[in-house]
Amino acid sequence: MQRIGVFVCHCGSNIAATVDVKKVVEVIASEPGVVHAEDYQYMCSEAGQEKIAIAVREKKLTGIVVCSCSPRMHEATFRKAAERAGINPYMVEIANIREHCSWIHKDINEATEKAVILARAAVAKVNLNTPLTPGESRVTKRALVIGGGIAGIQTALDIADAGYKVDIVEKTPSIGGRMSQLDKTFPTLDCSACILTPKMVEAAAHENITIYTYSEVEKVSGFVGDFTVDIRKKARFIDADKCTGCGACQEKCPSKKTPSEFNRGLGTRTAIYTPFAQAIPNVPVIDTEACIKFKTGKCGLCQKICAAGAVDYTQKDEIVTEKYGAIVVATGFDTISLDKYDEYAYNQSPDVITSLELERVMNAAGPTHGHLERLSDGKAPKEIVFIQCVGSRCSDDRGKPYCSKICCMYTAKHAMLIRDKYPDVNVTVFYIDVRTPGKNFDEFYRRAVEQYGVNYVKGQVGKVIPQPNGKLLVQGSDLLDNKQILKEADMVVLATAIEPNKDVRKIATMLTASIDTNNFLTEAHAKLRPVESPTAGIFLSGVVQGPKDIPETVSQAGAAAVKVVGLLAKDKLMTNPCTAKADELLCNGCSSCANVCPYGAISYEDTLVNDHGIRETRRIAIVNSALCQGCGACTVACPSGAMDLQGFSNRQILSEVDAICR
Amino acid sequence: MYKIAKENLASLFALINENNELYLPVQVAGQTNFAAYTADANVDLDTLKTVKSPKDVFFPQSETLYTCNKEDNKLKITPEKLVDAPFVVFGMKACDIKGIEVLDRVFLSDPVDSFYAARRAHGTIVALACHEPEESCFCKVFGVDCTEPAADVATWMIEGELYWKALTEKGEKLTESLKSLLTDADEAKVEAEKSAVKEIVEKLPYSNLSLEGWNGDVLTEKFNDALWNELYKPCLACGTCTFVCPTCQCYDIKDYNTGNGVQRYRCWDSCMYSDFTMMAHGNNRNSQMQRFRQRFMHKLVYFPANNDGMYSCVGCGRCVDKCPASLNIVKVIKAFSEKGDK
Amino acid sequence: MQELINRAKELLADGTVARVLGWKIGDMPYNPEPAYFETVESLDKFVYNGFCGANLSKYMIEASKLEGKTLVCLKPCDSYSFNQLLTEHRVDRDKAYIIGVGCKGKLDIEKIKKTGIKGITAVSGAEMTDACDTLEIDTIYGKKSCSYNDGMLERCHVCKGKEHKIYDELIGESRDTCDKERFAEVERIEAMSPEEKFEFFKAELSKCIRCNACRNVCPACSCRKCVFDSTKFDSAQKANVDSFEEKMFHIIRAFHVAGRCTDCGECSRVCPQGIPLHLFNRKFIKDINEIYGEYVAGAEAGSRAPLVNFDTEDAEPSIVNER
Amino acid sequence: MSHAKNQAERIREISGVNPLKCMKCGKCSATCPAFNEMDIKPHQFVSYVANENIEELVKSDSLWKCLSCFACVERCPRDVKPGKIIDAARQLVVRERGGNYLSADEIPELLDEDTPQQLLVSAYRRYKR
Amino acid sequence: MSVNNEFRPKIVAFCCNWCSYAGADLAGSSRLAYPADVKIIRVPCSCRVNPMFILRAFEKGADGVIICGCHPGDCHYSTGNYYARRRMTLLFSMLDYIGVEKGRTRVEWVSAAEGVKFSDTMNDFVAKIKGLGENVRLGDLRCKN
Repeated sequence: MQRIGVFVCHCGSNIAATVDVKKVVEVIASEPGVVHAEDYQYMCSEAGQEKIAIAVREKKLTGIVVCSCSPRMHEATFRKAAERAGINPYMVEIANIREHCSWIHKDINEATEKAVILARAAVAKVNLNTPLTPGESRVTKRALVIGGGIAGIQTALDIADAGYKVDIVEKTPSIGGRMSQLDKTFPTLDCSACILTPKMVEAAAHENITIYTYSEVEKVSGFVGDFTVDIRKKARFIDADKCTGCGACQEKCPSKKTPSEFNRGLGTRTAIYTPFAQAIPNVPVIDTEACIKFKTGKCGLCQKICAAGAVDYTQKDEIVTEKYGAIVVATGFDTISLDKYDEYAYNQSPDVITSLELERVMNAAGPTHGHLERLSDGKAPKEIVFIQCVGSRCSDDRGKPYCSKICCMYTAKHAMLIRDKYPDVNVTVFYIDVRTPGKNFDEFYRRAVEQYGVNYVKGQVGKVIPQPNGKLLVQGSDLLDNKQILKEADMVVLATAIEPNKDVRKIATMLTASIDTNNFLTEAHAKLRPVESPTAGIFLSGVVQGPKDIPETVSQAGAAAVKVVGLLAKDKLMTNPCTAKADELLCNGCSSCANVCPYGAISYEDTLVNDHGIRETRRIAIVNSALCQGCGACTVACPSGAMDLQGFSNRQILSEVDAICR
Repeated sequence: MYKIAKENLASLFALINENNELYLPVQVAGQTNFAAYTADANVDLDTLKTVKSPKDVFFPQSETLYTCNKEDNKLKITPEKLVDAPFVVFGMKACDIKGIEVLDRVFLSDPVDSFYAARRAHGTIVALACHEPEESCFCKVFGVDCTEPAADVATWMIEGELYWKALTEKGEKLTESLKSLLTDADEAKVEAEKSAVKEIVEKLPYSNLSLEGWNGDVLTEKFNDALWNELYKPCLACGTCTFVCPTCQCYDIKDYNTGNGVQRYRCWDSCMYSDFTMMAHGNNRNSQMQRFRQRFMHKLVYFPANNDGMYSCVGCGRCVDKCPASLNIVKVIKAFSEKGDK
Repeated sequence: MQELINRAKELLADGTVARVLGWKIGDMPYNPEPAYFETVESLDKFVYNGFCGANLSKYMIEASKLEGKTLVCLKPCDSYSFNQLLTEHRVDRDKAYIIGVGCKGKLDIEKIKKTGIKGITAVSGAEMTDACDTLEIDTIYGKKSCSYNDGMLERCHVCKGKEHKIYDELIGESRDTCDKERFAEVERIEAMSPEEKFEFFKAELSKCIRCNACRNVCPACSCRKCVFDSTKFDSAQKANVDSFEEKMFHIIRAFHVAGRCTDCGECSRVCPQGIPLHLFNRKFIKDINEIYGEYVAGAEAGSRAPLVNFDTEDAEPSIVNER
Repeated sequence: MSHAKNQAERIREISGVNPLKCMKCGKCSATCPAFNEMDIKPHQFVSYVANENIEELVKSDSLWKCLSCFACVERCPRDVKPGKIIDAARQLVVRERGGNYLSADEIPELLDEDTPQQLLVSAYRRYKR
Repeated sequence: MSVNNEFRPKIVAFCCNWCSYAGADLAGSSRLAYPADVKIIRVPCSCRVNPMFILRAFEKGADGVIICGCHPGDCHYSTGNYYARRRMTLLFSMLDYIGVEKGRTRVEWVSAAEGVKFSDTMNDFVAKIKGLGENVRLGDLRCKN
């Protein structure tokens, strides 16, 4: 049995005017476990807190009930007071007799009676309280960024600038991501490479940043502050320390027919390759599926030509194991597959391309060296049709239900650039809505219409029919004229919906981060914690959280970095002691609790238990208190009552119920 | 000897109920158990065996012992009142009455259980002889004569008439108060009924079960027998056998917080339960084999050892009918004798 | 049955399995008991007939802890329970060799006796080999008979089907026994007034003797220690007293198995007081199906039970008032 | 419930389509091979039902111009299925007039292996006027 | 509990710490009255509410039990109230099935900003429970005296 002290606050007249405070003290003093009861004008004042300290000393209190305002107001205050007085802060309970009583009731008898009941419930709870100590866990002062696009680079740079080590893991041979494939960026039309490349160089040169390209995260264990990650460094077959990046190997490589990933398959590359000229690191990789040496054992030209002797056909994948305090997911996006959209003839005509492919076509380093030409015959197009919302805003299973957000702006950009460079080319844009929220965005779109004469038609395209003469017959709606338009175009550009990178579900599973039905990672709170995953220590940067453009991505990348830095700045993490805990003798190991845990805090271990003399190995739930946030979902999912929540235990809540109902 | 026509039994019960609480077999939701008589109760004398034995009339499944309340700052303890009004149990069978004999050994020996003793003192038992014994019956094995129940009053239901014979002083007294409804009868029909039923009893499959080898002297031998390791396996550790049994007498004492105080009550417990006799140090029987063995060892070895050879099984066969895993005391006895034969 | 025994002997003899979990011939015509057989000879006492209603899947929890594989005979409906136990990591698939045994409906001896048949000494027609038409019953009071279907357990009249959801091999034919609407009884109760509902369940539950047979036989109630036995939750109960505890027990029990109960009907089969306990579980199944979409517990190992799942568009609890 | 509302509800019920899902992209009209023959265009079918302007809709020639090719149903990104709506509108008319227009004994000669069944059903209501 | 023969129900309200408890605080600081019959128990999340707690309240004499949590989609723990919603729906349906009057239990989503809604909800709930009268179908008789 506890030795409980009850302190009833007048709160000036806030409580005392409606609740007979003296009566509460008198009644509560005879409750089981109560050894001290008193009232005071302002319990939260210095003097009030001192009264608690004195009572703790003199009456040897082990538990405290303060009848006062809402615990949301002063629970922390009284816990600290208790701690100063020498008892565990979690031995304090608050009976809310102000917001939930004196302020809403007028009849003094009624309010007093209710105050007594609320106090009794608090006393009943404290009787079952146990001292709790916040756990401590150490923080590894190193962050991992998964994905080396603009989101990952920016997050890494911001973390590194704050003085913390950060590693970037990038799947492809170079960092740079989607942004490196873009030609110009809206709304300022500056060259993408010109603004991205310096950031790539900065990241590569930063003393706090380690870049693992051509690498993938293979395994993640641990929890916030203390993750252990296995990174697979795929064999490049090039010794990066020796390679000078001269490019001679790529010039001589006889296998030249592999479609270039960087150019979206519109051009080809060699078997030994760097994806693009400004790649970082400027170290090629050998594609073993295309390499003649690997396929037939003959060739070996690159090794012969390499002056630095960097080519090593025996190189093996390598696993690097590293510890991290925080992990940022910045895995970005890809365009959706258009296989289900036969009506746009994407698979039938090379002149129907996606907007991302157009970026490559427009780019000086691209397959056409920046000349706008038809990919079928290399002729200059005279009539170009853009189709918006291809696969976005679809409620069927062909597309995505969300708006891809960036298409309206990049289509305006493309239209404008074409009209600027090739004034004789007619550009028609079929749109459903033009969505341009953003600074200088609508102005940008209006410029495309007003200044550059882009023809915007409200209506969707129903069908693109390749003609025998090589033209594309576009059949679309003009809803404002209520007409069906038939237009012969030379090129059709599809504003294809974007979706999270294919690998993200695998990564989310490794990280136990929650993911939505569209494969975007879920935020801890849609409004207030948009860059954090509900899983502690996991942060989101860029399109992995939802469609966004470059400026938004960069802002979010910075926000994620700040959250990471905030975490890494701590030497130790204090964990909420009100976490779930499984009684190993009652646990069935059935996994119900883990199924409802939003934080992936529950795992199972085969544990040797001694159940009243029976020794056996059982599958037992283990709660990681660093991850558990204390919601209690697991406690109800658990049929045997093995899982309980400290600070809000089953018995504590039942005792409150009993006290209220008696 | 008296008799009363079956259709007049309702009046008889009403008359008994005027001066006594009356318990008798009542059907509720398709099942017949002993319950207090009410005018609209669905009395069922045709079902041979009630699901639960009538022991709960004397030893209820749950009964309050005393209540603690807080008065001012003091604790006030109010013992539960003992039964002090006469009551009648109608329709107990010979085996059930034998069961009461077993319970008497436990509760009326020193220290006397005052709650039980009060009920025994105030209760009058009117027994009903068995008419159509069933295949699970084996009362004969324990020396019970189902045609001649040894109660305060014995009755027989023969061709729509209930024959009534007082056997004790209590029985005479009750009979006296019911005279207005009873008519005189001779015993010829009853004797015929008895011998007819006895013939049936001889034909019952369990009637010639041998108890050889089961007595108070075989404790160590039986206790250590490896056979238990096989027999218990299908056991689900439920309390069905215990709770339908007329002789199981174990109970647990628990407290119930009413909000205004505490009621200390006792309720039936089952040696099949994992928390049975759980103590601070743990449990002295922590495997189901041990718990299973306990039940049968108690009935066939420990109890006779302490009670002049009296078994604490009466052969009512309720466990045979009700065990969810089709286990029962007969299978245990047979398994041991088969093993002996080998 | 002989095919089953032969196969079991074979598997036992060649060491594939260390023991056989099946049914042993009883000492009455209708009371075979679940049993382990560890030797080929002991299998002479193996029986599989219409009275082998017991669902053996729960015994596999203990059997999974033993050395070697256990051959377990599962009827189609039992296989759902096994899957559910597998989902909950309570049994070890690698420790089980599952023979899916055919089923032609299982018999309820209580139901047969309720037709007035007393003093049974022999029953023919309950074997699995024949057409399951009529049970010829010898009693000490003469010869009686009862149609197979009239003697069948309630659960067989609403059988989930002849398909085994998990097995290593199949032996024996099954029969379609479903001839009643599964939720008809639940619907009948739902249509009652609150007073009638209350009286119905009061009468049924007043019979409860808290023997825990329903719980202990239930493959979904696989807790090592039930909350109602545990002091930790302050919820321990032993007796059926004063009109509340039996409700608490049965509601919570049904709630704990909601979404996990395969409707195997064992609870109702074993209740010594004949309480139709399946009506609780089936109500939850019906609600789940209607509100959250069809879900069959145990149809597939590893599926996520409805109560540890959600949809953001789920109905609000107020739907109960509208129904 | 007003007559118009009632009729709109009937169309929603028969077609199984929720016209409110339409985002007015016009892809149905863009895709329709009979567009030029129609007075009320496919994308308008949807808004006519949404606005409960059924009287106008059922008077429309479009009802009998629609080929039931279901290109609009296939391509609609919002699962609104204008073709189903027009089909439902036809049914509404047919039901009110109380009969089918194609008699059963005329079917065999019309049957062709490649004919979609849906077309036949639609034909019941369209031809032999 | 009855004074002057007026039926005063016992009502237990489980409120999640992040939304509804704060909503109740707001009702208090806005002086929005509701009957003193309502007593609030603070839980971290509506998903902490075990059906056992609700039955226990009825056992011990409560006449109504209400569970308040964050609006679906706004749960502090992302998903807690979704689980609570399913659990309570099924439990309430079961209570209805065994003959407990509809309306003795309720779930209401109340945000931290909805002081008015909190107070309105409680006023309405108390009125409904008063209409239903004393809970006789779910109590333990031992607690009735």
